[in-house]
Amino acid sequence: MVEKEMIKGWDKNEMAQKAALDIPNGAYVNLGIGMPELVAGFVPEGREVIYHTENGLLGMGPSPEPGKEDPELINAGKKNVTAIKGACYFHHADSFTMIRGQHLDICVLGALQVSGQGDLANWSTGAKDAIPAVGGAMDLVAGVKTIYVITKHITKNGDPKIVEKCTYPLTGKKVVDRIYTNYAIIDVTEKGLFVKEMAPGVDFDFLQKHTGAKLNRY
Amino acid sequence: MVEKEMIKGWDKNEMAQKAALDIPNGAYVNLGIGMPELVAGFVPEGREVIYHTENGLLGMGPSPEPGKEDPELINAGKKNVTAIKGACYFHHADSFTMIRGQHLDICVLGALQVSGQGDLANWSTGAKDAIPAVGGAMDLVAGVKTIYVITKHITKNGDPKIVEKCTYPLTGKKVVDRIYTNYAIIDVTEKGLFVKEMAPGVDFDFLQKHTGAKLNRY
Amino acid sequence: MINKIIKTPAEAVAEVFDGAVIMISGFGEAGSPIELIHALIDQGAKDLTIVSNNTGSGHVGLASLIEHRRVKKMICSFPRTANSTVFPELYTKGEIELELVPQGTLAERIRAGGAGIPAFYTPTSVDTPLAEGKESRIFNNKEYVMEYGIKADFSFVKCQAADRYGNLIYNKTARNFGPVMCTAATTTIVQARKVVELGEIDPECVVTPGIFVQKVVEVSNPADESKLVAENRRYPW
Amino acid sequence: MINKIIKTPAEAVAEVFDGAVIMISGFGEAGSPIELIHALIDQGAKDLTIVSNNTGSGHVGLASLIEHRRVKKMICSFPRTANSTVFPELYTKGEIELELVPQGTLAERIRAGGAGIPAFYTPTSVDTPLAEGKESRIFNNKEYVMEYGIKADFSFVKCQAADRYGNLIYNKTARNFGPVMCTAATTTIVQARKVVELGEIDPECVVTPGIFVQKVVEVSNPADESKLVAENRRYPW
Repeated sequence: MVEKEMIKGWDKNEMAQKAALDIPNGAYVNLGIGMPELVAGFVPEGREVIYHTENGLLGMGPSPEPGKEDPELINAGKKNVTAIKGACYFHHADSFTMIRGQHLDICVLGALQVSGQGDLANWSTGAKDAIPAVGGAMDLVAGVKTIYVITKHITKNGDPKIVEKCTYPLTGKKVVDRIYTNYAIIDVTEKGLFVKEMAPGVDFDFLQKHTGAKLNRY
Repeated sequence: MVEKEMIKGWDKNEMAQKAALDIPNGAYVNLGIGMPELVAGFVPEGREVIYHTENGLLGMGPSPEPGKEDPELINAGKKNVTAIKGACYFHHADSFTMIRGQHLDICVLGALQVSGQGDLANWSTGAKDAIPAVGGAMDLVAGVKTIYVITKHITKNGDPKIVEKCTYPLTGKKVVDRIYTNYAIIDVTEKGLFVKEMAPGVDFDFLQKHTGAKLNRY
Repeated sequence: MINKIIKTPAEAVAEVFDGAVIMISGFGEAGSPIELIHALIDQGAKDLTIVSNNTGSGHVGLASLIEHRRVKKMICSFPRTANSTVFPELYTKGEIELELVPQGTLAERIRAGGAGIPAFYTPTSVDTPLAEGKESRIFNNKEYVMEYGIKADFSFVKCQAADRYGNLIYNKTARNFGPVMCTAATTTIVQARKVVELGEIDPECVVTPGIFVQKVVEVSNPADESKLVAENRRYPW
Repeated sequence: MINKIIKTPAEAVAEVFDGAVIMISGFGEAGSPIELIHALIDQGAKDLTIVSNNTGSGHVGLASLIEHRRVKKMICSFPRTANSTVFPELYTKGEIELELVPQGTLAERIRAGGAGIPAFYTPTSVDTPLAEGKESRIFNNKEYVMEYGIKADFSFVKCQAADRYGNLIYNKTARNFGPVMCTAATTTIVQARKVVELGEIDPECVVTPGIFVQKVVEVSNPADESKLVAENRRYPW
């Protein structure tokens, strides 16, 4: 199977593009730190999507031009951003009213593990010497209407990130709706995981072999 | 005693003035509808007091000149008011954060009855055919640091309004700090009611006779 | 493109259904979306539960909606005011329900509903008849009452200016319950004195972010309720 | 006359006492009142409990306060960031306590503290290790965790402009925790880029009403924390 292990599937940009295609016009979207941030670059022309960052901005725009950074205009990852026309600023309690109150449509997050039931672990490996840090992850999965996960299908060690049961501490239980990996797009439903699309070169058996939970075909 | 019953004591303006003298510079104050509103007119020169109205204004000013009324600039009694320089507007949840969160220093309210322990009844006579209406009264007594009551000492029927135990439904229990009536200024303390000052022509025995709870001398 | 602007009040309220819970902004007439309420009277939805601080004045706006027997229940803090006769009459006859809520508790319950908070504790109303039958609990030697968040199917809100994203600013004390009500409804319908271009509202001064608003209709000259009441007008005209 | 303007950061923080609970605004460096924190380091108060979203970067600001061993406990949502080494080292050695709180729960607990709400229920953290040992309860078939309001002895907040009443406006995403922290402390101390005359701030645009602020000090050119960190500066200089 060594040669099969070498399958790369989609690259990061392709994964982000797949997720972006599923964001409809008019959606209010929160993108997690890291790979999820790429999604904003691939939303099809003609769709107007409004990005929320939990540190108090609705209508986040792209990175500023060099030299135009404002240290008081940043995103949740503490990177410099811009604000679009029609944006607004607000404080943290109002920002999490948007999140907890189920006003945001979609949140795209990274993952350490996702279970077959949609449980998500993405904030801690539970290692004893680690400094625990949670940020807004638990609020987002508890409050946003639809949770997309974007992640490599397997870890650097070749272990599946989609598992029967998360071994890392949970961020939330039964919260993930869809998973975008380099191998496939997988829906989390009441009846289990369903494969929506596979990357070029990936077949169902290969995908199941590298997935820790049972997969179903639509 | 008929002649004694005719004692008028202080008039409304004198009562309001007595209360106004007890409002220090820099206080944040909410004035109830009716007689309490008069208090603002008697705060001594040189003291800067900021008036809060629970419908969303801090820095309420006096009534507007005729013809300058704005139906969207009103107080809690739905009367036209003005806003001072340095005023600000906010929504109802923020307004009651100020109240419930114990940020206001003084509230001056009217009363139907006050008990010897400082219980206040001022929103309902409990009559079966009455339309109950509470407004912000219960929030104010539960949240504002100091509650002053300004009221006639006796009802039109000659009954005391300061009573051993309120017979009308309570607005709050043990909430009143001081009572300004036409006959006297009375402090409500842990040890009972203490007479701070009496109006001209009123003596202690007369006052006690017209008060339903035991009075004490300082 | 995102465009929340609707042409007429009638279109804006078209989807209101029988039995809906509707929050209506305003403190007295200040901030009351009278044109939306009149459009709702024309539209005909009934068995409504209305969450609003008062019950309206005279025979226009909320008072007229109640007079048309469309309201099953009022949730409010102060159901009688100088010129309110419609609600008191129906209430006395036992023909409309009332849930009386202290004003600050009403505001906080609406905010909680909008913020995904199902319940909270408050010192307001402890030891009073309005706490009867409610759970209470001691924190730090002080008693508090548990109150529930409120959500609505619709909020009807009046504001000063809005853009096509639904960002809102208000006018003076007409702000009152509008911002919290916008957060607590499935569908928030706003009447704005003025619809402005994106960017015309300073992003630092937006009071209601557009995410809380679904529909905006421009009503550039809203009726002055107190004048209508003084003239003893009745809706429909 | 009301005048909340204080001349220097040192005077503004003079009354902080050992064992105080202090809320410090900021999300990373945006909104962090670095000059107030440095004045507190000079002032010397210790055994502090700090409520802040992060734990500071490099060896300036909050990180320096921690490095000076003034902080007994941190209540925060994200105690490590790109350039934070001070907190992680002390935490690993067991020399500082940490109460980890989800970011939205942290914001809401502070708001509740300021609003007189002793406790509330939230869906955040249910079924996770952060809900362990906490009361939970079912409302409408969904589980929620009970969380307590937080109050502080002091809040240190950075803003854009302030007037002598203590009315505040903020700058962009530096607003973050400032407005809720102002409401939740006995004494709120603010550093403002600019002190302005009464009336210069539009009453419709005030973000923090002056009632929530006790002291204001003008710091017209606040330090740029990320530059100090890049230059590996340490406070005191």
